[in-house]
Amino acid sequence: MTMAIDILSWLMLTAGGVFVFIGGVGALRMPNLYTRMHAASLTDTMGAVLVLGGIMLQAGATLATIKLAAILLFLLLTSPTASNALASAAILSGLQPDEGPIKRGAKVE
Amino acid sequence: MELLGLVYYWVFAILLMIGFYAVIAKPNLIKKLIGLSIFQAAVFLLYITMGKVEGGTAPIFQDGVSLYSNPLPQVLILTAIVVGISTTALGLGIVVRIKEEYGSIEEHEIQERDRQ
Amino acid sequence: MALALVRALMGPTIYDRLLAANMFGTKTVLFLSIVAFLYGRPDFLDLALVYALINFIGVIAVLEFIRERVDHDTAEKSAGE
Amino acid sequence: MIIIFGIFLLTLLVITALAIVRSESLFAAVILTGIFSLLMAANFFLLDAADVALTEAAIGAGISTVLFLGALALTGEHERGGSTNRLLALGVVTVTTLIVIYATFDKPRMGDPEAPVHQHVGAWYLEKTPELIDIPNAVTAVLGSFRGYDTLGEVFVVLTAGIGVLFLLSARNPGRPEEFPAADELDQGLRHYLVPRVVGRMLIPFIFLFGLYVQFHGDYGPGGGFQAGAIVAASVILYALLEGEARAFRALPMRVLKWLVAGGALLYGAVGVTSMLLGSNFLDYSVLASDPIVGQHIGIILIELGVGITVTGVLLCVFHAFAARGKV
Repeated sequence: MTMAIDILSWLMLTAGGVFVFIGGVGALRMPNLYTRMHAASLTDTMGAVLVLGGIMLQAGATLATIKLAAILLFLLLTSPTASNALASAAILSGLQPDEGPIKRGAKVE
Repeated sequence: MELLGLVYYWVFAILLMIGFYAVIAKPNLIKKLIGLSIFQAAVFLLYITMGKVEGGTAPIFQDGVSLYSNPLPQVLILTAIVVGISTTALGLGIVVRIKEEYGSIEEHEIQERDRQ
Repeated sequence: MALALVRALMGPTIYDRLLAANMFGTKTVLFLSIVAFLYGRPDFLDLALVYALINFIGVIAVLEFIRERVDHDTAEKSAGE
Repeated sequence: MIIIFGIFLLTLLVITALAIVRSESLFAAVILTGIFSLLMAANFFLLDAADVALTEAAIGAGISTVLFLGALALTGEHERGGSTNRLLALGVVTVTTLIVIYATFDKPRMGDPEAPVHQHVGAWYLEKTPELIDIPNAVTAVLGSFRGYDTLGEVFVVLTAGIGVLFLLSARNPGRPEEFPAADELDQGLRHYLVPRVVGRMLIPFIFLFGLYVQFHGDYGPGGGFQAGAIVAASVILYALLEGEARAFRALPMRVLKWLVAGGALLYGAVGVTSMLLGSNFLDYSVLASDPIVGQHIGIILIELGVGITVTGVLLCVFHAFAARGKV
């Protein structure tokens, strides 16, 4: 039983790591801000769930698990909200979403 | 391994000097303040590095652990961080006032206005 | 994490940097939780909790800052016209 | 394992610092400072300094960004280049770096238990804390009791800085709530942005509660007055950002804030004077109760409370001073 939980938790940790990595690649390679944001925030959320879930399985039923659950809850609340705030800030300052691919290094002010 | 133990000190030196460079070479006052806070952070890093004991853990007593890192540098730096932010705020306050009086926060423009 | 930093350094616009900062925050939370476990001191999860809460404030502050700037600009334009 | 993490973080730290100095836009520099602070805190954590990492997290990522942005809004966000003696500065910096690095070869290896730092009072504090004060967090014990004088001094530095900012920035405009017309209030803050507002309102009580937890749990885990003050201040700043200055002032008027600033420091001093009146030295808490260890506990909780109140008050005053200045 402990073996199974161990394997499961390591699987989750690894999967979380992969997600975070994919998010990083996405944030680097996507053509403009809004697609980059999409890549970053989605994978971030999934990665966070998997990694924290993996640690939770390792921790077992202790106070630490409750704290981890709280962290997860707050992350799930704040991270999309921050993305939303960021997107509205970008739109407010006149960065158009449907401009198509912008040239890398071009200043959009 | 012997050299590996010194890496932290080298990073401290490099960060210290990056901050120092910003303070002496950048004409913008806010940039100078940012440089100053990097300088501060470097000093914090030095102190905390000195407090670390190999194989030790954070100085919060726990059953079954006998080796702890040195709490004294941590206490000093903990207070220094808060003091640092308040002094930075004071500096920013002065910069804002300078902007209002001189219309600029660039060093040479301020000096020019002073000469007039 | 390194990839996020690269985006932060090269990102063409300010918002890319901001996005990177946000990603960085999440990653730091995960990093801290993992290290806390490697150290075997789960009581330090408090730290990660603070991060999860505080990092949010920075982004909100930026939104407010930009909103104020836009307001200011439009006010100046209408005054100029 | 840990040292690989450490070197990775340090590399990122140096890269970020270089980027901060090189970036032309001050706005970008401030955001990078936020990242820098996160990295710094992760480093502190790796180096066993949980309390320090907590402080850096509470201060660096949130409040310092807010303060810098507040100042940027008042001064303009692009630096005009043209530094004068760039080569000279670079030369000076390079030479100094080399000297400092040369000096590090004399330093004891990192983590060396035989290093001189660990031979004197540090070891004594670790040894005596369970016996004399009997709380698990040695950092809090040293901060509150053994080096209470230092901490008192730091609190007064924070207090002085707060007073200084108020003097500088409220000269013409004492940000009183009456100055905001009632009709204007609906436009303030981020009231039109529904998602951040709803979620933010949901989070504020939790941040506040967590601040209190850090305040009173400081004896047992990482935490204490300095961190708690910053976290509580952050929650009120979040409220002010979301709902506008006027509402924040209605919830916590400037008058109350000024009392908080002074009251915290006074509470700290009063504990010291009380112990003096009870026939002991200034800030010697052992006499506050019949059992010296209980006395120490009471003393530490009280002075941490004083520290927390002052830090909250000062940070909020500074924030409001910058924000009110922008409205004129």
